[in-house]
Amino acid sequence: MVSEQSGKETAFRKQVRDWLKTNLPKGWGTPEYHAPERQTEAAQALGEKWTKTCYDAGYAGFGYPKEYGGIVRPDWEIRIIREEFTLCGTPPGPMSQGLLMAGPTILRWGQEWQKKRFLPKILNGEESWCQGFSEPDAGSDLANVRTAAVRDGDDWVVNGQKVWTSNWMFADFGLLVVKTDPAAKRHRNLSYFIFDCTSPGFSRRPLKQMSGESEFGEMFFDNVRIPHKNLLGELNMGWYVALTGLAAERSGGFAVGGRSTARRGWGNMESIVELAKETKHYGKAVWDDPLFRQRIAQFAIQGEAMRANGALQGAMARQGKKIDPNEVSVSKNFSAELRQHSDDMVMEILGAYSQMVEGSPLAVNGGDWVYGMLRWRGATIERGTSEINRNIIAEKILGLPREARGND
Amino acid sequence: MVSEQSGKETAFRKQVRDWLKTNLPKGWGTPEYHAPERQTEAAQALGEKWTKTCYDAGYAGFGYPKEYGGIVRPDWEIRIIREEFTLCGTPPGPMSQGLLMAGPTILRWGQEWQKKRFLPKILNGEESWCQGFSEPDAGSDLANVRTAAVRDGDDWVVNGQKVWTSNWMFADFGLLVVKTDPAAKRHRNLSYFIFDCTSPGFSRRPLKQMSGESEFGEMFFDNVRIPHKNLLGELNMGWYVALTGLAAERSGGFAVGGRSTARRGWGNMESIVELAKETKHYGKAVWDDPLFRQRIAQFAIQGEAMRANGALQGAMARQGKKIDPNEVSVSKNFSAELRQHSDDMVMEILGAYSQMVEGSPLAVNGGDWVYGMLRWRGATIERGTSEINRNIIAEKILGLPREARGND
Amino acid sequence: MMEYGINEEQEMLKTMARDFLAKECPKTFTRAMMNDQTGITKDYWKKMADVGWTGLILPEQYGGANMTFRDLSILCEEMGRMVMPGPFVSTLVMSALPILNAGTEAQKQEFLPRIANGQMIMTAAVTETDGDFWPGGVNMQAYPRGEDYILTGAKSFVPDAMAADWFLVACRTKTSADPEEGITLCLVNKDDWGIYVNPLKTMDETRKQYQVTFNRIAVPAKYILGEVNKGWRYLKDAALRATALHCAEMVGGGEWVLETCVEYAKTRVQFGAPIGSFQAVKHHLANMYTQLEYARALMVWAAESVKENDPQADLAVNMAKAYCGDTFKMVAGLGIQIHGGIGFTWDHDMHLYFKRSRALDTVFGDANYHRELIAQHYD
Amino acid sequence: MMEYGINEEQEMLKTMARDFLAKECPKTFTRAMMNDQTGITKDYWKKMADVGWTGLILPEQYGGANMTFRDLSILCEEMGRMVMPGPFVSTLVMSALPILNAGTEAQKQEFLPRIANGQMIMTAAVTETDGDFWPGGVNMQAYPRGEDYILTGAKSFVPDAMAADWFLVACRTKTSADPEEGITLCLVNKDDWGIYVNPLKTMDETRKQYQVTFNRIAVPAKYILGEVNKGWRYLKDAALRATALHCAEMVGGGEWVLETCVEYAKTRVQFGAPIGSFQAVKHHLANMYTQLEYARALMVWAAESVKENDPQADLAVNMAKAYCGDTFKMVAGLGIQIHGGIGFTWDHDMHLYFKRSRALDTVFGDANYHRELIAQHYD
Repeated sequence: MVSEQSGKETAFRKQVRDWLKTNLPKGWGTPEYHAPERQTEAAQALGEKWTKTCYDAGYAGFGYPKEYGGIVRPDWEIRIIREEFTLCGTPPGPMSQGLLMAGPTILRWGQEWQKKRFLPKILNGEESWCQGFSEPDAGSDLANVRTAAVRDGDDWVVNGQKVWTSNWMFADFGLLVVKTDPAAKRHRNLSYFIFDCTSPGFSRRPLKQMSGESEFGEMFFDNVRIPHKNLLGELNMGWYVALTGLAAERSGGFAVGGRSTARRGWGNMESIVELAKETKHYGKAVWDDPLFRQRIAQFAIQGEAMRANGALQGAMARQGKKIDPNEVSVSKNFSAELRQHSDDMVMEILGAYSQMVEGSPLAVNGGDWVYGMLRWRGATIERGTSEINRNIIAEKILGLPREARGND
Repeated sequence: MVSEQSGKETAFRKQVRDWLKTNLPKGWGTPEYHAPERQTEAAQALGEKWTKTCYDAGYAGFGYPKEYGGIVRPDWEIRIIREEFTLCGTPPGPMSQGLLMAGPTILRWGQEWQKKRFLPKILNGEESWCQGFSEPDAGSDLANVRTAAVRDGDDWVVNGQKVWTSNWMFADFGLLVVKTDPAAKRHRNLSYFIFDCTSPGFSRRPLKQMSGESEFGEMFFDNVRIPHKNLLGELNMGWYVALTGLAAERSGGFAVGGRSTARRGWGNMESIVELAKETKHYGKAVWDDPLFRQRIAQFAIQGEAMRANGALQGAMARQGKKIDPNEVSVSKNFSAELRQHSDDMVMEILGAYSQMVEGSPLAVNGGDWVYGMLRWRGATIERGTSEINRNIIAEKILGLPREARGND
Repeated sequence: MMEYGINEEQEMLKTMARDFLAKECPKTFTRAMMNDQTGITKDYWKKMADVGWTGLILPEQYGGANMTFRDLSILCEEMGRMVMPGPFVSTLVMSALPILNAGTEAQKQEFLPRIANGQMIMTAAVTETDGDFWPGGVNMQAYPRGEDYILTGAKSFVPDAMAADWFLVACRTKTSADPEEGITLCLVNKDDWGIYVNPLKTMDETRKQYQVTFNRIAVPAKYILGEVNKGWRYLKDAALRATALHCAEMVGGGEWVLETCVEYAKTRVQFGAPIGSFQAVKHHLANMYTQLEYARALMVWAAESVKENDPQADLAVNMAKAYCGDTFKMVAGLGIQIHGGIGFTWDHDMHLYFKRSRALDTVFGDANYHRELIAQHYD
Repeated sequence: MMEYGINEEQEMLKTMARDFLAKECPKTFTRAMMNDQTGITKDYWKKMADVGWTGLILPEQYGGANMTFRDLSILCEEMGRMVMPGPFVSTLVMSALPILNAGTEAQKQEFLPRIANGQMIMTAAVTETDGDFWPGGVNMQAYPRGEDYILTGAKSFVPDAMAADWFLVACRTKTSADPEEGITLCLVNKDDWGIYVNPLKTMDETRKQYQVTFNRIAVPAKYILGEVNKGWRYLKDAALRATALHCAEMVGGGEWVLETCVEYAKTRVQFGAPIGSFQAVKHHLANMYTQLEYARALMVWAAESVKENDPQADLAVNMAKAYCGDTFKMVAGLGIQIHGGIGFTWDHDMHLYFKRSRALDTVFGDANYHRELIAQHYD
């Protein structure tokens, strides 16, 4: 798979590898190192530190112009950096919507001052972001947004509630979709703002999920003032701005692959095989049961299919072919459903142990398998339900006619 | 399962059993007897003869009043007759739409003369029926019917084409849905007639299916005259009449069960197990592979689920509870999808032999497994597609709102 | 004779059960029990006893209501509908039935009336660290000492152990080629010195599990249940019945999910229309309805077969457990999907059913296990 | 270096192939071949040779075009798109490659140029009555007699035997514990006295199969291919490549089905709207698109791995075959479902793809077989 490379490439690869050896958290990648999987402060701190370390070394911040803090390198270097990072399974970044949503959106729609002010600190991990899109009545359909902003001098005064906010607890800034013209039609009545999480009148609280964790939160706006200059894109055209972020978010799927996670866990084929070898049912190892061999093999196939598809799209992009931006709906659905299927399979492997959660002395892998299964029931809902994504694939990629709808 | 029964019941059961022993075709039920599975003249003749034999002996014709040829017996006798017939796997009837569609529709909507004239010969198998509903542009949606009838004195003059006609080759009479009021709205523009297949201007031809057989045919109406008295139900209200027949047809699902087919074949759990035991892949018997054991067991479960559900609904009906007529959509979908899944499984068991069809010296079971797989790809299309049936279940049984549609 | 329908008395039982549970077992109660280490209150148990449920299928001479197993399954369907917490099946089926079938008259007199009148809660401690309910998994030894047996060891995944007053413990008293041979049942008082009950935090918090450690517990001869070394068949028979009841709970739970989803789909508006008008949601619901219908039919067949001691009862229960387990998991999963974000929150009740579906699927063998047993019928 | 994309030359090859096949291999031709016992015409074969396809991956010194395996897979994708009939893979991959890899220079000179220029059609006769392509299935014996070997026995499921001029026959020349050991490859002229070719009527009539009987056929030493007893590895290697090409055919076939369905869904009106506006149809099509996309990625990976002789090539082909097989079957099945009645008729082309999906799934092991091989990678 690895073929003759120029000496230059080989040397650079070694340089990256050496840097990783020196800079990765001590013990990282060994079974002894228990990386924080849930949204704890420790995980956040680790992510922020790692992002900054990489950025300072010139191993992050790609894809942005230099004047906004971007790091510019030849494509072949970036490719090698990414390959090496993937190979050794580096820590995840902080739980910020900064790189995932805010960065792409500000780069595409932002005013010059916004790009200068916000992008560098997104790239180096210094400032953390969240977004406020969903509301109790606006899940899949942004048209139902009720949170409203009224102009008052140089400010907009915002009132309303947002739900399903990722990184609600650590965010310094947020992206916000609000209704700015109650009289206008769908897609012409929303605006898109940047807001400061320290603004008076802004409050947040956890939203407890079925997993027992509160990865998501709710945000409340009680006469929160947002300066007009914080508007992103044109007034009342926020629906179109939001699309950029949603597409970017959808594309930030799960990392699957043979060696991409640091410890035993979902995306790691080896750890599932190991579990199946270690687990016996009715006195027989699960791994010896052709039923599970087939299912685990199918998981391996689908994981490699994701990797291969990424490589294929990457190659096409390098050859200058345009990838349909709606392709993110394809990979989002595929990875979300794969995740749920493999979680279900792992639960069957665990048998009675699938009931043991964190805190039980019998919990396997600290309860992470079970926690993950519960957490990722949301995978087919968040960032666009599977059903919405199928509609997008059918309508936007395949060009099928839209269905007759009540409004629009 | 069989409990204390009255002596009367035991005696009657013996009487039915003895009669079956005497009257079943010679060799029936033994592996040597190769029943005609496809729509041949021999199969038709066997079916007609068997129907008449049963009817003459008082073992058929239930559910119709005596004056229309019905045979009236106490419920417990009918139950025992059906149980004994099922237990020994009797031959199928002729390929007529008579008992399946024409009988229920005429009984429900027919004029007195129609009931007297047609029902007795439907019940004794003497006259064979077909139906003309579908057209090239009217598959799932009867509103697209283009075959039209124009009134001319005491007759209606019919022109047009019907497709997907079962029993097109043997029918003496047919049921016909035609447009009688081009100006009227949906559901108010169709009428329902009985027509004579010997009428001048009527012609038919086979419609070859992917299986290579022509179980279905096309019918052409070239100024065919149908007397007005052959109208079934009210003029222009044929859509509602058609519903009776469609529901009756949908309910005529597949017979599944442990012992309900006479020879090796689909619904017969034993024959699938036998096939799996006889077939080796890479030197190992398929039946020893847990993967296939699981799938065959799942087939057994679903077959028993159908039987148990029939028993449950039967019990509820006996207790005077009303069964939603739309339940036929549930059992139709379930049996059609079960059929296709089990066919797919059998193809995997057959491996290379799944390519061997009738005429190949290597064909297994005379090629019937493979023929059946091809034939029943239509199971999820004919008599209402699975998608249409899911809509019916959701809207009619669960009461969900209809979707926004282009017309209606 | 096998009867698939529901007769008038059973209709009444069903209505009564639904009313009782609506009043006494609302989700507020269930959620309180989730946070309670014992998982049930004496008060609730007393109320169930007062309406005759705790002795429903026990003979009248032991204070029971002498009703049929099918009646019991109708009750369990309603309990499943409300994800009722507590040791109902542990007590009445896994403990009382072995005592009824294997016990001496003295044992029956001591235990059954107290179970029937709600004074005594019991559970069976069978499974060990492999997590599977099977004779090969019973390795905790009981050593004879004079007339007594001495138990030392641990049981895992024991349901309802904190609520129980007595345990029915399966111990190994002989090693033999056939693992069913050599298992002896002991009745043990939870308050005995040397018994430790440790809670195991479970995903489905409505179904408590514990690790129970036995440190040199003496069991006198009068608390040995049935013949020494021959205990497994009573447990096996009880487990068959308990499995059939879990099928009823799963069907009941699935019905709640479906009804709740249908209601939500009719009222939740997105894109200007109720989501139930979209085919994707419709077809999910139609699939849920369809599978539940067949699951119910198999469950009824299983319950009737067990009631009638039909020779095919094992097969019927295998089939029902595999199909009801798959169905409830599928239905509950779609229940969350159809509700979207709200169905994923802790405050919505959907996750209680989702977790229950996962818990019941593993109890007494999952669908794969039961399908393999079905295949063995055809070997 | 492994390259997932398509370069400019490959784009040209693809376009040329599509144009050629549209003109020379319309469905009328394919349907005529279905009714033909040979399954191909000399005329069509000559045309393919004229554009260089029959020797595409053979070295130039044997008259080949010396193109890569990835180029060949691009061609096969187009052939699959048109359900092209005929012995293309049988000749160029299953026969020419073993000759190239194991043959003497004399053998190469005798066979390869004639294959490349389209004068010779070949097929490999390997599988016997168990229907599986594996060394344990090769039991037809070849007995030494002086310098010759004498073949007697039969081969089943031999593809394209009527069209072939020569056979590459796998024979057992030694029994040993490892079934791969003891298989010898013989080159046999179909016209030899004592060879009987009987057609086996197949479901997919575009892919002909035959039973070939060998009655005391003498194979002179010069037609023994490679070392005696060591023949299997050449067949195994050829089969790996043929399997990768079948993946390309499956992806190509799936693409035709999807495009045809999308077109139909846009134009077929029922209930007053194009059926493609209904979510049920939309979601079927979205699922087809999604699975095909990943099938294509695996197929490209497999083809590149084979081209590069990557150590993981076996795994890549196992994965691609399992996934492409499942995908094409699913896609073709939905192709019929979406078309409704018309898709179920003989006259519509959909069933050609449906049947092809079934045929290719069984060739060189079905998805279950390949998944088991994948699992063995992790044993």
